[in-house]
Amino acid sequence: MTMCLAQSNAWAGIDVTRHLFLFSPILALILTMLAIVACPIIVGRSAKTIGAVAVMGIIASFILALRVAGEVSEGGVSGLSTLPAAGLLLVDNLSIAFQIILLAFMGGVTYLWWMGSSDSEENAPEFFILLFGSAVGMALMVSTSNLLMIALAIETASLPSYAMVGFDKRDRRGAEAALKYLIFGAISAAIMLYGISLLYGMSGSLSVSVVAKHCIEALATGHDLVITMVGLMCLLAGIAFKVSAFPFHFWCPDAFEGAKVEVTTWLSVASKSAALILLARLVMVFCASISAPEAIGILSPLAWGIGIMAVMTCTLGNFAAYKQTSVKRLLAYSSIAHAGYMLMAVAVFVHPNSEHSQDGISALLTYIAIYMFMNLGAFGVVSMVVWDTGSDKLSSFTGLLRRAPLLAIPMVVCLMSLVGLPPFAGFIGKWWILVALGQLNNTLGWFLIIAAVFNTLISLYYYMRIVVHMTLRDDGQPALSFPLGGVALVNLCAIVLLAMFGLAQPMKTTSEQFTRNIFDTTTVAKTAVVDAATIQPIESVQR
Amino acid sequence: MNSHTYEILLALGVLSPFISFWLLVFVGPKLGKPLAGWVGVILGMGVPLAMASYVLLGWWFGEDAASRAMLGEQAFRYHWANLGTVPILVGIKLDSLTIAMYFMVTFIAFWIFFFSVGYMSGHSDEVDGKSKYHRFFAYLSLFAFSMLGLVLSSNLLFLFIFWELVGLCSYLLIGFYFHERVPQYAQMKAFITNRVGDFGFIIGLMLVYFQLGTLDLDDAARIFAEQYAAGTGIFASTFTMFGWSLATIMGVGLFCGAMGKSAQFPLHVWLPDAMAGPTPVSALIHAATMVAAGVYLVARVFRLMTPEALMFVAAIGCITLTLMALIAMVQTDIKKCLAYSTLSQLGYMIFGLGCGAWIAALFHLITHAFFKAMMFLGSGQVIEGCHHEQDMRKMGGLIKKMPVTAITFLVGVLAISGFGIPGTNIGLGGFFSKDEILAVAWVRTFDWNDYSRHEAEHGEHHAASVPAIDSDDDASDNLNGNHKQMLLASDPQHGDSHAAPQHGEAHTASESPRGLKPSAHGDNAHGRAGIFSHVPPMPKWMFYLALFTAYITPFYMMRCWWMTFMGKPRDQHVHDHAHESFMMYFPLIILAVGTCFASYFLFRDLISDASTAATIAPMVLATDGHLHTAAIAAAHHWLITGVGGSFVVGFVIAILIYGRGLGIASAIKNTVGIQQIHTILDHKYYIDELYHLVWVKGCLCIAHIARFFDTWVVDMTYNTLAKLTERLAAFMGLIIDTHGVDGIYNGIAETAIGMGEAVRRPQTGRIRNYVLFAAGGATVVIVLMLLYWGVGSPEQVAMLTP
Amino acid sequence: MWLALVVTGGIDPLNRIDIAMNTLTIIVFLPAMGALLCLIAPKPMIRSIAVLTSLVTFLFSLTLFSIYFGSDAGTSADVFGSTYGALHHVIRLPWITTDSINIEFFLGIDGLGFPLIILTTLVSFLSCWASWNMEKWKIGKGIRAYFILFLLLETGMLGVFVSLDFFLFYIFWELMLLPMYFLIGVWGGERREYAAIKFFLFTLAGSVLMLIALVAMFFYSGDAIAQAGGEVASAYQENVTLTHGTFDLIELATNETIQAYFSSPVTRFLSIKFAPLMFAFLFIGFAIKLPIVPFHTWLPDAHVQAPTPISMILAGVLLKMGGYGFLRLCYPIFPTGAEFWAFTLAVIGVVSIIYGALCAMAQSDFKKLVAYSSISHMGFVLLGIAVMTKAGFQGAMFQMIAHGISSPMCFFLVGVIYDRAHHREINRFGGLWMTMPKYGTMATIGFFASLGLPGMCGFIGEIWVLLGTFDAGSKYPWAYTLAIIAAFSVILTAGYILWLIRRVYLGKEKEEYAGFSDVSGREIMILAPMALLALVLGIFPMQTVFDFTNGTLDLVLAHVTNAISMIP
Amino acid sequence: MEHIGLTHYLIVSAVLFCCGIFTTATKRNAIGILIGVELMLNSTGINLVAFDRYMGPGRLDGQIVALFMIVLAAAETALAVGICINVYKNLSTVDVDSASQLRG
Repeated sequence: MTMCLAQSNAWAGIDVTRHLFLFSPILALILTMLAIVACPIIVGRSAKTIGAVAVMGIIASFILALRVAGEVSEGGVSGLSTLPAAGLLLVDNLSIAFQIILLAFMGGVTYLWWMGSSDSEENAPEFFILLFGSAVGMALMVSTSNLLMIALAIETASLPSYAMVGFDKRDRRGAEAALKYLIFGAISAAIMLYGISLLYGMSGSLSVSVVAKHCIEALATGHDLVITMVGLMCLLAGIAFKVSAFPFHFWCPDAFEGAKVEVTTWLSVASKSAALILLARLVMVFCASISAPEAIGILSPLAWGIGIMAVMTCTLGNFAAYKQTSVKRLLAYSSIAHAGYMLMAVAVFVHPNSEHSQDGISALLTYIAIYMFMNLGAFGVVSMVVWDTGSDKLSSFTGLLRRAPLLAIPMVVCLMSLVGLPPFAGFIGKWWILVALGQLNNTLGWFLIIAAVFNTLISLYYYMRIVVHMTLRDDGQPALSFPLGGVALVNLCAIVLLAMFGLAQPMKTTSEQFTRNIFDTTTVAKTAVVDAATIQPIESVQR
Repeated sequence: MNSHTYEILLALGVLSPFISFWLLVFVGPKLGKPLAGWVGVILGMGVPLAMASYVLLGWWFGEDAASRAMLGEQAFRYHWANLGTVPILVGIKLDSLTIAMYFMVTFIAFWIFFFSVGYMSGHSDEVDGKSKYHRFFAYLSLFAFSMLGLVLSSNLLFLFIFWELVGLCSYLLIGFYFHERVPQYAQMKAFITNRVGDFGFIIGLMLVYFQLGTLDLDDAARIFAEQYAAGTGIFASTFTMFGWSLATIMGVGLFCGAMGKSAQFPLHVWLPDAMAGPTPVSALIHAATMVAAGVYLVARVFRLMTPEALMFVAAIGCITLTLMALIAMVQTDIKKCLAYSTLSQLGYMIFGLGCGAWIAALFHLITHAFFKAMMFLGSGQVIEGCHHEQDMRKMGGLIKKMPVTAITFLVGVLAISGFGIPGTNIGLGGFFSKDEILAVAWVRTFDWNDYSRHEAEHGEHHAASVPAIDSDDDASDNLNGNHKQMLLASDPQHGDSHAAPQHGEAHTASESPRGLKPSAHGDNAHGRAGIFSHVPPMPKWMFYLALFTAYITPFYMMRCWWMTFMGKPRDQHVHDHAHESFMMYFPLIILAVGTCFASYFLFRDLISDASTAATIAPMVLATDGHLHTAAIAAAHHWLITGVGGSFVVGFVIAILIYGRGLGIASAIKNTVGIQQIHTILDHKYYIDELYHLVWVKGCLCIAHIARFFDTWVVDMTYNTLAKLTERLAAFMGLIIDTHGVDGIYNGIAETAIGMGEAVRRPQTGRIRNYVLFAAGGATVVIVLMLLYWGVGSPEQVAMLTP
Repeated sequence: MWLALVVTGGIDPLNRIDIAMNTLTIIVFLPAMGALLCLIAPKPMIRSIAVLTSLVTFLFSLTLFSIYFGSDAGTSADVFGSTYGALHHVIRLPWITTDSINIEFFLGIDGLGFPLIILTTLVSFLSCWASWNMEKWKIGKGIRAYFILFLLLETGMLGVFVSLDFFLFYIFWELMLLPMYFLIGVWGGERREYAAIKFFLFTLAGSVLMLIALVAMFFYSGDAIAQAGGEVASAYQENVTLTHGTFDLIELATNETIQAYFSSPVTRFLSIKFAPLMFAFLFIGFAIKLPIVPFHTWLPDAHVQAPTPISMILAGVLLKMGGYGFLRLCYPIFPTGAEFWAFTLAVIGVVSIIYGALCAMAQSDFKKLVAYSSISHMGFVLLGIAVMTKAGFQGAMFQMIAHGISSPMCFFLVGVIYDRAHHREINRFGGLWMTMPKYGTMATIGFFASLGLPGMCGFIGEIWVLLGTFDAGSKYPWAYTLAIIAAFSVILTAGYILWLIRRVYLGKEKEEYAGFSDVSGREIMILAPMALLALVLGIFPMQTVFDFTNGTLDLVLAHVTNAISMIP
Repeated sequence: MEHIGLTHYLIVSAVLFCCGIFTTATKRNAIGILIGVELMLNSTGINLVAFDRYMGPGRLDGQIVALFMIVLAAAETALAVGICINVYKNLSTVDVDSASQLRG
């Protein structure tokens, strides 16, 4: 590796301290992780203490992320550094933006954990180590364009997740969930790595931009088409597993149902959105690697592939959610559906030189930000119901409006927002995706739009089932007792969802700021040509 | 007086019943009995009557023909609304017909109100001790308002609006005793049957609006005439239905409305049932005024009628007058008997209009209004006196107990039977009006060809030819009293037809505010000359039926009177109870006088004055006495005597049969052959049963089918759709996700490793199936992509190489 | 104004507050403010606050008459302008603005919106007042929530009628869904759950189609402008140039460039002709609300299950949104689509008229009967619009207003007796007129108004539509037949209404109802205005409705027919 | 007797990979499945090294990545074994088919 770095004098003339600063949020997370490791030895393993440390770490990292964001948006390190062997990591607006969202969400989850299990939990340090570990993995996922780093980051994010799902050692379901998640994850990781190996072999480089170049060449000329595409598909499979896109979604409901609510919350948003951003970045590199905007059509099969995958995913997720009786599992399926919606935004293939090149990615970012609040709120209510009644069955939500109005009302808001109904933020999220698709103004775009709106209609029914149980029915269950902090959290989410709708404009502006000039397309073009020239087809090599 | 004075007075006359309506609605209960009644009488009808009398005098004696026509032209119009682009002008149709009708309505109504004050005090308290006395007068006032409005309307749309309002009042009043079952159904029947008529009316309205582009009566007529002359517009269309041209359909459609209100043959069923209402209501609405509205409508739209349409009108009228008269022969309920006679008489009027006897028909309308109202009140008096007994078989010999009623009733009977001395002009209403209708019908039937040829020759200036005819009439026979009357009658016509040209010019000169071109007589005359050539003579059966009925009418009327008043009392209890009271028979006397008065003087002249302006159309037959003159000139004596003497025959037969109680009658009834006929007549030809079966049952049946369809098909479809979605969801969620996966991939595994143990436990949630499915899915995706992918197009390659 | 500011984007609100203080903004958001007030008010005061709010809203909405009678008005040209798009009380604030999208907070009224706003505020006030006795209902709890939702609903409804930016329109359109869902679902009858979800699903099904149309129309208008060189002068605003797509409903309708592009047969959406397809999308969205056979089945359920005041709102206002949508969106923006679908729509309209009447005739549930009669009456609206004649448009508009008066009245009449008898079985009633004379009189007025008796509001709309339809015969030969079939409904209507009256109000007084108290003062006060209007509208249609609507309607029609005549 | 070339390595690794997939798909024992995963990872390793050797002489990226793979595999296995033990505690078996409580 060092050699490779030396080769492309990536370090030459680069201020290392500045780079350390740019990566400081991730570093902060890692340090906190170490601190938590150290805590039991120094101050003891009481949940509260650990929690406090974790929260401090998160806050610190959050502040750093904001600082960095300020730098980057001034064009600190801008653009995907697409040099062939440009280091393994990169920082740009997108990655920072995602890190900010991630950290905020992490704070929410920690808070939820604090409310719920901080009293009963005796393995707090382990839990947080895993949490932070996966967080680091996700943060890395979005800040690289290097195949090796992608593989590492995904694994870093996955392995702790497996453990988190099965965290409660006495829980049979948790163990089963963990097992399934693990096996599924391990296999798809292996598939992805195999794909990476093929891509590396074909393109002779680990840099995504070079790989993209090669793929396009292969597409255009038909050289090593099959093997390249197999490699590419395997890579996509690995990412699709994290996104839990059809047909790699099977782990999702089981794992989510088996895991603790906090964990479910965490996975439902963080891991998926990280993978989505990663995928979006790959797509952008592919688009950027095409010299002429007109030639974007050559990637349309890829776009269609992702698009169809998206439609399948959200349709299946919505339909599968119909009959569920466990709200947790229902929301798991709903998260699959939403992954589908977000995939639609990824399916927007636009050449960076053409107008509205950032619509798709900014829509995705906006959606993730909103989705975070929606799911935090919904799962927050679910967890509070679970804590009190010990069951996440639909029946335990019956008459919630009477039993706990302060939970029922924000739940309704979150669910309606998940449906995508004005005047809630969920609609705005969907809206920007629709706009991005409309900008395409091609068959794929309209096809996806129609699919999206009809899925909205389909999804209404099962969200409504919860609402009906909460508001229209009442079987006289006793009133709910819940921590006030938790109520504050979910109501905050509800209010934020309402406000975000009104503040659609600033949100859009911000997300566009964060997705501006993440390409350095000129370098792409230049280097791409070079690579294309140097690559030899296999046949010519082997004698 | 200028026209506005008249209009304001007439309008006031319309408004005051409206005021009294709201007054009675709100403070009625407090006024109580009989004060509420008196409010109704004074405010509801007294004021209008005063206005009417004043206007009548001023109009008839204060103005000459020309200025009357001028006033009519200048009548005020109010811009009510725009129908699309067509402005709808509301106003008062100011001509002699309006004023005659207006006066007739107010006069009769006033006395009926008066009668009701006494009558209703005994008939309004049945319902749970809650008095509906004030409600009755409120309804009557509302009716007065609508009826007068109808008479005044100058616009078809408004005519229709008031038309519906009188329908509403009739609905409310028929159902006045709505706590009983019969009135409930009777009122529904009345309203819905009328609605059926209105359905046709609306179609007529559509055609008028669409083809003539206006709903104002005069404009419509003018445009119609112009279009006829030019062969444009409605006459240009080649559309036909049952061999009718569009213009004919328009006429027939409008006439359908009249069929509903005036209860003509297919839609007559409601009127007899309407007798379930209080007797004054029967007298006012279902004998004198509202049912006559149909005739009035036909008279008003007469100018929009083509010969074919008029032929249809005549046919309907003819059928009605015959069938109903036959039914009337066997009725035993006194009010039903009167009701059927009303139907028959209405048939006469419609028939008259149909064969072009415009004046005669309207004249008959007015005379009939008087005597029929009187007879109904008489019957009310009888019923009241006889303790709510309506069956004539239980009456008899009442003349001793209630002489005034009997006498006045007899006057009515004579009037309706056309009592008079042939050859003189001594007689009662029917004697003139009915006979005149028959005379015109006769001409239309037998002398038509000569007449129309003669018309065609003297196209324009038939006025000039009139004296000639007169003279040779004088020469031919001056014994003919009827003929002299006709001459008298036709005098104003001569005046008109001479005056007409000037007044036409006068108006072409003067700019009318609405820019309506006043109808000049020239083109109409020309149109008329043209049209006579294709106006066919009437089929003979119509005339013969009408004539035949002229003999039946006196029979059943005399039968009715005799059974009621003469002979021996058949029910002692009833007879003992019988009495009459001043409050009630005073109006009878008035109306009896009115009957004699209305027989010849004034009204016919008024109408014939109206006729000149009112009937300018392709079909101007009876507009001028000229035709009557010709009719009489050509008429054979047997017609005069035959029609004139018909009542004698009828009376004689009636007295012969019923002179000695019901014995003979029942004997005849039971003779074979007659019996069956009697049964048929007694069941009114089973038309009610038929309608109930076809329309009521049929409609409800369809309705229930529709409901069934809605619940079990339309709704079910959606529910099934929902179910399907759920099933699909279950499928995707459970089957594909788990079972399906198992199914498919266990199969693959089996074939792969040849061991079927995977199939043995088709459990769900098995990780291996997940893996297989994922892998399989990935493979499928890859393969598909590769198949789809292929090599990029050359130009794309070109773009890629910098 | 807080909500208003949020909606206006919350960007530098302070210097916008004066702009935001526009009559329409106030009218629209007054109920929302009232809802906020209800949120914090002590329980006993809530009712009064809600009723007062709706009353104030109503009174304030009356100030809009100044358009017609104020000094700035005068001739109809001043009021309606010479082309479609003369607006009053306009407020335009940028809401969501990016380089490619400009969504505005754009309110304004013309002859289409004005009467419906007045109707909405009036009916809302009356039905809010009708909810006064809600503790006595079967489900009398949750007063606070009830009135908050009610007022939010009113805001939503008003917003639909005033918003001229399609996006905003859509937002308000959806805004009504949730409150209505809860109002039916929580305070409804036995099968309220089913009814509520059905209402929700149907309406949302319509609005997703509308959403597709929303996006498509925006981008296609953008394409139109791009094809025209990327710079097109606005059709009706001074010195405004469009550089990209627009949501401005007036602009979409009146801008020649956009219109030409929309209506050209080569413009395809997924290889289907653009205008007819979009027209169909929008149409279905609105037809479900109207409702039109076969999309009507949610209505009887919703009406039967909903509490009385909600039925009043539902029948009085929500149904009108469908008709308003036709007149505001479908016809002006896609005239060619209108031409394409004319026959289909007219047939559907006639079918609804007859079918609704027949179904009504067969009902034994009082409320269901009235609900089906609504379907029948709204069929006239569709028919009148579909034939595209002046009389037809005028009639349709009038029918909307008239039905907005008469059918809430009927529903309230049903509610009055339901409160006393606690059942709605028509056949179990009888003799109520004797028991409750005042009520009987009111009922007669109400039902005869909806029967379409001349001299009452129901008549004008129907006869106008019928004549208008017949008038269309010159364009469409099929119009004659349809007009005649539709005219047949006068008989059916009379049939079921009279039969209803006979079964419920006439007949002997039944002892089980003998004890019933006659309508109370409050009920009279609620019924009286509607009864009065039912008469006044029938007697002075021009002064009450036509004068306010016809100008705009004629302009719309002129615009539509003109565009149609362009079709080669 | 043909000279051994890149293709042969690729074929070997592909076969190995397929065996891995096959194992994972058919084995009921969790450990067995993990072994299958190991097979797949190893096939990846073979690929990387072979490519490095034949395609870009002088570059060591592939080999470095291969090392990473091995490390990853180790970590994964460690975690997997831990989870398997946990499962065994709860279910007293590592038969993946018996872990089917979560479904639907």
